[in-house]
Amino acid sequence: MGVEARKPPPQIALKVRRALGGKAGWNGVAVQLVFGAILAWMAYEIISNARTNLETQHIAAGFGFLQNSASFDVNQTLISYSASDTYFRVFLVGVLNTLLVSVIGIFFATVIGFVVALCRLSPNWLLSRVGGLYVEAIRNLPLLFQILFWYLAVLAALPSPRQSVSVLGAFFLNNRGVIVPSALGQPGLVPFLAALALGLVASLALRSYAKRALFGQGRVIRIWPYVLILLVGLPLATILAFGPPVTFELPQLKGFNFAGGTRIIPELVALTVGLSTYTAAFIAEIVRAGILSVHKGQMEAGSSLGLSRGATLRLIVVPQAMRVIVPPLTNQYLNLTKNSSLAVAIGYPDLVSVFAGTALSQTGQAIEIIAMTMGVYLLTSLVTSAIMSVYGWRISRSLGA
Amino acid sequence: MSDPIVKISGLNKWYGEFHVLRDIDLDVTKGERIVICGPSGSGKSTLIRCINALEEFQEGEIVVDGIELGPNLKHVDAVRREVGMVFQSFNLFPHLTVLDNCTLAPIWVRNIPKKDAEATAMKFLERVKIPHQANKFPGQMSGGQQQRVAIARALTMNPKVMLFDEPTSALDPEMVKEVLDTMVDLAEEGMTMLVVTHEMGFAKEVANRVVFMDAGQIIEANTPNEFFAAPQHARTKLFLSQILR
Amino acid sequence: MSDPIVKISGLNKWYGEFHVLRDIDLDVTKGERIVICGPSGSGKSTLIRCINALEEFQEGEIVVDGIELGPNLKHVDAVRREVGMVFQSFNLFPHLTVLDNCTLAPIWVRNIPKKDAEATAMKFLERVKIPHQANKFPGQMSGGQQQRVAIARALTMNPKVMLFDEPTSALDPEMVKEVLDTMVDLAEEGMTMLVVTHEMGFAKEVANRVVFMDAGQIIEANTPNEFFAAPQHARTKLFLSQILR
Amino acid sequence: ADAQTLKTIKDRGTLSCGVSQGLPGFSSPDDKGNWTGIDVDVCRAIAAAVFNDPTKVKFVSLSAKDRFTALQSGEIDVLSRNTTWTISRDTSLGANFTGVTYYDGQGFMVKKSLKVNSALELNSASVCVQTGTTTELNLADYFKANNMKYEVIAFGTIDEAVKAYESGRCDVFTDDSSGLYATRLKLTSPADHVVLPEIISKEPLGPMVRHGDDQWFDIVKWTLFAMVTAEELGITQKNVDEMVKSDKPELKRVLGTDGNLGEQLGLTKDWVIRIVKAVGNYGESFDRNVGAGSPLKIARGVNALWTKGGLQYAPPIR
Amino acid sequence: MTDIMASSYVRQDLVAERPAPVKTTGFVGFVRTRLLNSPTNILLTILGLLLIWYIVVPSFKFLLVDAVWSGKDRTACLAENVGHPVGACWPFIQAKSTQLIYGFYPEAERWRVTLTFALGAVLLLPLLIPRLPAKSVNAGLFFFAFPAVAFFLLHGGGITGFGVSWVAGLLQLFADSISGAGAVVVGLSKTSAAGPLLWAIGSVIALIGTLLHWVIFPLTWLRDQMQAAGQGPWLDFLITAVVVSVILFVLGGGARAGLRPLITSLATFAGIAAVIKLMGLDHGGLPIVDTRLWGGLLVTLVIAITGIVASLPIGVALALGRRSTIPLIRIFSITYIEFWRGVPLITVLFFATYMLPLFLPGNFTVDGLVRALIGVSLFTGAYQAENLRGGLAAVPRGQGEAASALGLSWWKTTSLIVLPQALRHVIPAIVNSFISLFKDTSLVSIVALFDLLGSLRASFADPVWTTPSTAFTGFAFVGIIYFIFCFGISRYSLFVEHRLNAHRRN
Ligand SMILES: Nc1ncnc2c1ncn2[C@@H]1O[C@H](COP(=O)(O)OP(=O)(O)OP(=O)(O)O)[C@@H](O)[C@H]1O
Ligand SMILES: Nc1ncnc2c1ncn2[C@@H]1O[C@H](COP(=O)(O)OP(=O)(O)OP(=O)(O)O)[C@@H](O)[C@H]1O
Ligand SMILES: [Mg+2]
Ligand SMILES: [Mg+2]
Repeated sequence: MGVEARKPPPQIALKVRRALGGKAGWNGVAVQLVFGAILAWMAYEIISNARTNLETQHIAAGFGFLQNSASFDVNQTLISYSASDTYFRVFLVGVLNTLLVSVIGIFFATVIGFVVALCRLSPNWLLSRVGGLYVEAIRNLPLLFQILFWYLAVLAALPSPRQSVSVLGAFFLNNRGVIVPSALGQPGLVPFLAALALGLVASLALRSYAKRALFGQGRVIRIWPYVLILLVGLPLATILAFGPPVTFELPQLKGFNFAGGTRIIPELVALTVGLSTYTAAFIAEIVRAGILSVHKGQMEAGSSLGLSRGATLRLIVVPQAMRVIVPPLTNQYLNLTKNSSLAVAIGYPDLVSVFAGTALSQTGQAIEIIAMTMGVYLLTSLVTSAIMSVYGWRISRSLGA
Repeated sequence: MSDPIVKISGLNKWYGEFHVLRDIDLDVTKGERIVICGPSGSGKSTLIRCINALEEFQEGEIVVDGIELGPNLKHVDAVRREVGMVFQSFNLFPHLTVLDNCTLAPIWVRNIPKKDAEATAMKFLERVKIPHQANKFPGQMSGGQQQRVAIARALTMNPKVMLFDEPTSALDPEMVKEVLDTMVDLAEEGMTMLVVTHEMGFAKEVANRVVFMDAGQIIEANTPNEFFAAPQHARTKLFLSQILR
Repeated sequence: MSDPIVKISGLNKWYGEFHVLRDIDLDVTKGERIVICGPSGSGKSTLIRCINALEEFQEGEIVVDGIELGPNLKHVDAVRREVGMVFQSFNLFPHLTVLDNCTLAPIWVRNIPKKDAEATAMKFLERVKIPHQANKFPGQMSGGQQQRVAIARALTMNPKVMLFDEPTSALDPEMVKEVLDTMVDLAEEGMTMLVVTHEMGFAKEVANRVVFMDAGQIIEANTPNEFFAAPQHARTKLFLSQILR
Repeated sequence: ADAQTLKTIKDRGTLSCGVSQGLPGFSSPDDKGNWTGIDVDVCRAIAAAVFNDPTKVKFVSLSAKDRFTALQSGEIDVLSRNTTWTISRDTSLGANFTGVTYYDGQGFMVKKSLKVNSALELNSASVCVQTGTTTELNLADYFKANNMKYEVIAFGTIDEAVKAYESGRCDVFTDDSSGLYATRLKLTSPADHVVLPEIISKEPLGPMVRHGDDQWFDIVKWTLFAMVTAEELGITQKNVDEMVKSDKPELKRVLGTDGNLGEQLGLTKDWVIRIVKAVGNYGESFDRNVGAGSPLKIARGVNALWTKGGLQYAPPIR
Repeated sequence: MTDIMASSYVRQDLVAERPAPVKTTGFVGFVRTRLLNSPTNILLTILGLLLIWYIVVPSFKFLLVDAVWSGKDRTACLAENVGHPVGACWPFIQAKSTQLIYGFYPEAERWRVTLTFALGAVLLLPLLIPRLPAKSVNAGLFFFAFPAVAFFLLHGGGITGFGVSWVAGLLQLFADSISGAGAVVVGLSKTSAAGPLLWAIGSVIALIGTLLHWVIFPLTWLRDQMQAAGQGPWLDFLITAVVVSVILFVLGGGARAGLRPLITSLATFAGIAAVIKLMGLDHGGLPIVDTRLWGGLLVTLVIAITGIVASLPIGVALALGRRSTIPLIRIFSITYIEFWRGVPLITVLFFATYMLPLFLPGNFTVDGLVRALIGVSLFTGAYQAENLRGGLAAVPRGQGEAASALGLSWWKTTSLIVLPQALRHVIPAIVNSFISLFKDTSLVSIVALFDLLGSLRASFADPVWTTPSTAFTGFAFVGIIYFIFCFGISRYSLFVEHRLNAHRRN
C-alpha cells in the first residue's frame, strides 16, 4: 500500500558542486576563482615587493640570526642567560617572562575579580557600591594608562634604596622593587619538602576517603584537623628532626643596592598590578553575571531540602554558575596574556620588549622576528580556544538541551 | 484527627511597608490535606514559604512537629528537614541527573550512604512512575515529568508535611493530570499536605479542608463540599463565581 | 476547470537519509482550493515549501504556471514571483512598518515606483481590513492582525497561487476567525490556494479538495463532503476520529 | 626602495628624515614642533641641496629600537639620529653609514650624592639605558670586562630612561657622552648630576641610508663633506655670496662656478652654496647646536678639523 | 477568634492594614536592613567605610584642598615654596593643555581642529538622540560627508582631480601590477626547468595586463587630457557627477521610478561642489598640516572614530563571509578573524607603522597616522565581525525565508531584511567595542604617535615642570578625560539597550 522508505539517490554531481562552490554552485566556484585570484594577486604583490625591497638593501632573510650571540643583557631572566647567549635564547627568555607575568596576573586577577564580584553581590549596600565604583573606574580607563600610572607615579613616590621602607628588617620596599630574603637550601630541605609533599598527597587522599565514606557508609568525617596536622605538623616534625630546611639570607644594603635577598623588580610589580586589577574588573562582571544567572529558585530549592547555605552554594549554585563563567573567563585570561605585551612601555623584558624590541633593532630581521612574536601569541590563543570548544561541547552534552 | 503537626498562630508579615500576611491562625493535623486558594497576590505563596522558613516574618509563631519557628528563625534547619516543598517552576538542579537530584539531600543532609540513597530514590521515582528516566538530565524531560521528579525529590527526605505552591500552573494542560494523579496517590497514602492550587477538581477530590485567602487573611475555611456548595463570605462567592465559570 | 497551474509529479525528498516525501503526485488547477491535512511530521510543510523552492528535492518535478522546477531548482526566482506564501509564524519584518512590509517586494523585485506600490499595498490592506494600521510596526499588533498583514504582503506581488502553512495555529483562539474570514474572502475571489490546516470547518466550507498525508505520502484525496462523510483509508479514519472528537 | 630615491623625493616634494625623539643639540623639537640640532642640520642641508629649500623636510621622530625598521621599510629616506657606525649595521641591517657628523664615546652619569668618582666603582649598580643601541651592547662588554655585576633596565625611548633615572629607578644613566650632557640639561636640577670621566667606547655618529641606491648614498655622503670642506675653506653663511666671486680654483670648483661636480651628483652646480646658505658650514652648525653657542657648550675636541688636530677630514671636492 | 479547628470558619471583620513593628523603609530602615542587619554586615560596613575613607579623602585632598592653582613653572608647585604638602599642580595642566588637545598642531591653524570637533558634535548629537527625525540623512552626513570634510579641514590641501582621475589611477595601478607579474613570470622562464610552460603563463598574464590597459585607455586618456588642460578638478567633477547620476537613475528603474534618485544624486553632488568651493579645494585648499604635528585628544578621537566607522563594513563583510557556504570565502573569513583576534594590538600597530612600507611598492608611501588607522581598523574589524555574527544568528530563520518567498534575491534579503535586524541586535556590543577601541588608541603612543596619553608622557619630560606631583596631576587630568568619554558612552549604550528592549516588548 504505502510507499516504502528508500535510500536517497547519490546525486554525486550535485554534491561535488556543493563541496566546491557551496550553495551557490558553479557561481560560487566562479566567485571563489575571482576571490582566489585577487588574494593571489595581493600575495604576489606583497611578496614581490618585500623581496625587491629586501634585495635592494641586501638584507639576508632567514632565521640564521637566531644562532648569533645577542651581546646585550636582560634584567630579569627565568633561565640562565648572559650577553654571550644567542638570540634564540633571548626569544626563550622573552616567552618565559611573558608567561611569568601572565600566570601571576591571571592568579591575582582571578582572586581580585572574585572578591570584587562578591562585594558587588553582597547585601551590604556600602560594600556593593564600593565594588561598583571599582569596576566602573577601572573599566573606563585605558590599560596602558593604568600600567604607566602604577609605574611612573608609584615609582616616583617610592623611596631610594637607602631610605627603604623596611618590614622587620627582612623585607624592603624601595624604587628598586620589593626585596625579600632569599632562601638557601640546607640539608634539612629534602626531608622537609618530602614531608610537605607527603602531607599534601595524604590530605588529598583523606579528602577522597571522606567523600567515599560519606557516599559509602553515610559517615561524616571532619577532615580539617587531620589535614592541619598533615600539612603543618609533619613538616614541623622534620624540622625538629633534621634541622631547618632553609636559612634565609637577609638583604643587606651594600653599595648602591641591596645584596643578598631576592628582588622583584618594579616593572614586574607595576605590570602585574596593572594587568590584574584591570582584568579583575572584567572578571568581576563575568562572575557576577554568572552567579546572577543561577535562578533564585535553585537556592530556595536547596534550602528547602535542608541543605546548609554553604552546601547549597558549593553543590548547586557554583557548578551552574561556572558553566556561564568559564568561557568568558578564558577570554579574559587570553586578553591578559595579550595585554602583557604592553610591558614594552615600561621596560619589563617580555617577549615584545626584548625580542620584538631589542633583538629586532640589533639584528634588523623585522619580518622574521615579528612573525615569530605574533606566532607565539596566535598559538596560545588557538590552543586555548580549541580547549574551550571541547569544554563547551562537553557542557552542552551534559545539559542535554 | 489528633494533635496539630503545623500550628500557625497570630502570623503577621510585612514586605517593607506592605502588610502581606495578617493575623493568620491555622492548625494542620497529621494526615490532613489542605488546599489554599485565593486571588493572585493574596499571600498564599508567602504563607506557605513562611512555613518552610524561606521567608522571615515579623510577628506570630509557627510550630512544625513541635519545633518552634519564632520571628528569629531559630531551628530553621530542623524544620526544613521535616517539611518537603514543591515549587511552581520545579526548580530541579539542571546540572545533575534525575537520580542525583534525588540523592543529593539524603547524602549531604542526612548522611545516608549513596547506595541506600539511590535505592530510596529509585523507590520514589517508581512511585511517580519515571524510574527509567533516572539517568536523564532535567532538561531532557517534559514539564510534567520534571514536576513529578520534584515531588520524588522532596519525598526522599521523608518529610512529615508536604507543601505545594501551584505545582501545576506552569504545565501544559496535558501534563496537569499526570502531576495531579501523583498528588492524589500521595494523599491516599496519608501524607499531610498543604497545597496552593486553583485546580478545584483536585480540591473536591482530595482536600479535607479548603482555605480561602484574600488580602493576606484567611477569609473562609471549610470542607470542600460545603465550601463549594455554600460559600459564606461575599468575597469567596465572588472568587468562586469567577473561577468556576 | 482547465489546465493545472501547479503540477507535481513523482516528487521525492530526503533529509539526509530520512525519506520525507515519497512519490507525491498532485495537480492543482487554476482557481482550485486544496486543503492539506495529516498528522504532525507527515511532511505537509515540506511539500508546500518545495512548491515555493524554499526546500530542494531530489527526484521528480514541480511545474508552476508552466515554469519547471527540477531537482536542481532552475527558475527559482520566476516561480517565487508567481507564488505567495503565508507562514505559521507570520514572519513579518519587525523593523519595517506594515506599509513598508507590503511595498518592499514590489519595489525591489518588480521595480514598481514607490507611490504605485504604496497605493497597491493600501488596496490589499483594505482588503484584509487593516488600512488604518499601515504605519504601525508589526510588534504593535495582535497576532491575527499580523497574519492578515502577512496575507496582504503576499498578495501585493499578484501571485497566481497562494500557499498557507498552518496560518492560524500560532494564534489565540479569538483571532483564528478573523484570519480564516480573510482567507474565505480570498477563496471567493477565485484565488488558487493550497492550505495546510487543521481547521476542518474551513476545509468543509472552502476547499474543492482535501488531501490527507501521512508518512510523506498522499494517502487520500477527495472532495470535502466525501472526505469527511466517508473516509476510505483506515489511517484517514483514525486521523479524523482524533481531530473531530 | 630602489635606485630612485632622489626621484621619489623630488616627486614627493619633501625629504623624509628620521631623527631622535628629542636629544638637545642633535635633534629636538621645541614647543611648537620646530626641530633643531646638528643631526637636523644634516637633513636640512640635504633638503637645501635637493630643493634649495631647507624647510622641505619631514622629520620623523624615532626611538632607537624603531629606527632601522623605519629606514629599511622606506618610511624615511635618511636616518640622521645620533646612530653609531658599526660593521654589523653596515652589513646586516641593509643600510650604509655615509660619514661621521660627530665623534663620540659612551659615558656614565650618576647623582652627585652617590659620591662615585669612577665607572670602576659601579659594581652592583642599576643602569638605565635606551634599548636597541650600541650603548646597550657596550655596557654589557664593559661590565663583563671589568668583572662587575650590574642590573640593566632598558627603555624604549630616551625620555623614559631619563625619567626612570631621575625618579631613582637606576643609579646610573649611560649614553654617548654628548648625549649625557644634553640629557643633563633636561633634568630638574642639572647640578646634582655628574658625568664620570671614563669613555668606554668609540661612537662615531653619522647619517645612514639604505643599501642599493649609490646615487643617494653619494648625495648624503657629500652633503656632509661639503659642510666640512666649507669650514676648511672658510666659507660661511655670511660670506658665501662674496666667496662665489672669488677666483681661487678650489673655491670655484666647490662653489660650482667652475665645472659641474654638483650635476654629476645628480644635484645642481650651486649645491654647496645652497647647503652653506641653509645651515652654514660644519663648524657653524657645531657651534650653534652643541658648541660654544649652545647651552651644551661642548668643546670641539676630536671633532675639530684635521688641520686643527681633530678628526674631521673631508676628501677633496674635485 | 473563632475556633479554627472547627471545619468551618468564616472571618467576619477584615483585619486592617497596620505598619510593620520594625521599620524597614526610609533612611532608618535602609540603614538597618542594608547596612547593619547582622554582625557580619556591620563588619562589612565598617570595612566599606574604611575603604572609602582611604580612597576618597586623599583624592579629594590631592585634587582640591592641597592643589596649587596658578604659577609659571615648577617652583610654584614645590612644597618648600608653597609651605604645605602640595597636591595637584594645576598650572602644569594649564601650560600643557593645548598640547594635550592639539599636539603640535600650528597655533594659527587650531581653529580648524576646533571647527572639526564642533562639526562632529553637531552631527553626532542628533544621531544619538533617538527621538529626532531624519536619521538616515543625518547618518549619511556623519558617516560619509563628515569624514571627507574633516580630512580636508584637519589635513588641508586640495584636490587636482575627482572621480575619473581616481578611478583611472586605481585601475592603472592594477593593470600595471598584472603586467609586471607577467613580466616576472616570463623572466623566470629563462632560468627555470619548466621554461616554456612558465613562458606561456607569463605571456598570458602579460596579455591580460595589456588588454586591461587598452580597456581603461579611454579613462586614462580622459584624465591625461584634463590634467594637461590644467583646469582644476571641475571638469572631472562634472563628468563624474553626470556619470554617477545617470547610473543611479538607470539602476533605480529609470523614469518609471520617478526622479527621486536623480534628484538625490544631484543634490549630493551639489553639496560636494559647495564644500569644494567653500574650502577652496579646487585651488589648493587650506595649508597642509602634516599628521606628524597632530597630537593629543585630536589623534585619540581621529583614531577612535575612524577605527569604528571603518571597522563596521569590514566586520559586516567578514561576518557574512563566515556564514557563507562558499568554502574559500568562509575559510578566508575564519582565518582572518582568528588571526587578528589572536595577536596583541601593539604588534599589529608595530607592524603597520614600521613594516607596512616594506610590503608596498618602493615609491608608494602611506602617511604614518593612516597606517595606524589601517592597523586599528583591520584589527577592530575582526572583533566587529564576531559581534555581528551574534546579531546575525539572532535573526530568526523565518525572516530570510519570508523574504526569499517574496522573490527577493540573496543580496537584497541580506541588505534589506537580515542586516538591519542584526545591526539592531548588536548596537550595545558595537558601542562596547567602541569603548575598548577608544581606550586602545592609547597604544599608538608606543609607536610614536602622540595621542592623549602620548602627549601626557611627552609633557612629563619637560624639566620646567618636574615636581613630585606632576605625574599624579597629569594622570588625574587625563584619567578624568578618558573616564568621562568611556563612562558616558557606556551609559549611553545602556540607555539604547533599554530602549531597544522596550521596543521589543510591545
Ligand atoms: N519579595 C517581595 N517584596 C515585596 N513584595 C512582595 C515580595 N514577594 C511578594 N510580594 C507581594 O506580596 C503579595 C503576596 O504575594 P504572594 O506571592 O504570596 O501572592 P500569591 O497569593 O501567591 O499570588 P499568586 O497567585 O500570584 O502566586 C503580592 O502583592 C506581592 O506583590
Ligand atoms: N531541516 C530538517 N532536517 C531534518 N528533518 C527535518 C527537517 N525539517 C523537517 N524534518 C522532518 O521531516 C518530517 C516532516 O516535517 P514537516 O514539517 O513537513 O511535517 P508537518 O507535516 O508539517 O508537521 P507539523 O504538523 O508538525 O507542522 C518531520 O519528521 C520532521 O522531523
Ligand atoms: Mg504564588
Ligand atoms: Mg508543519
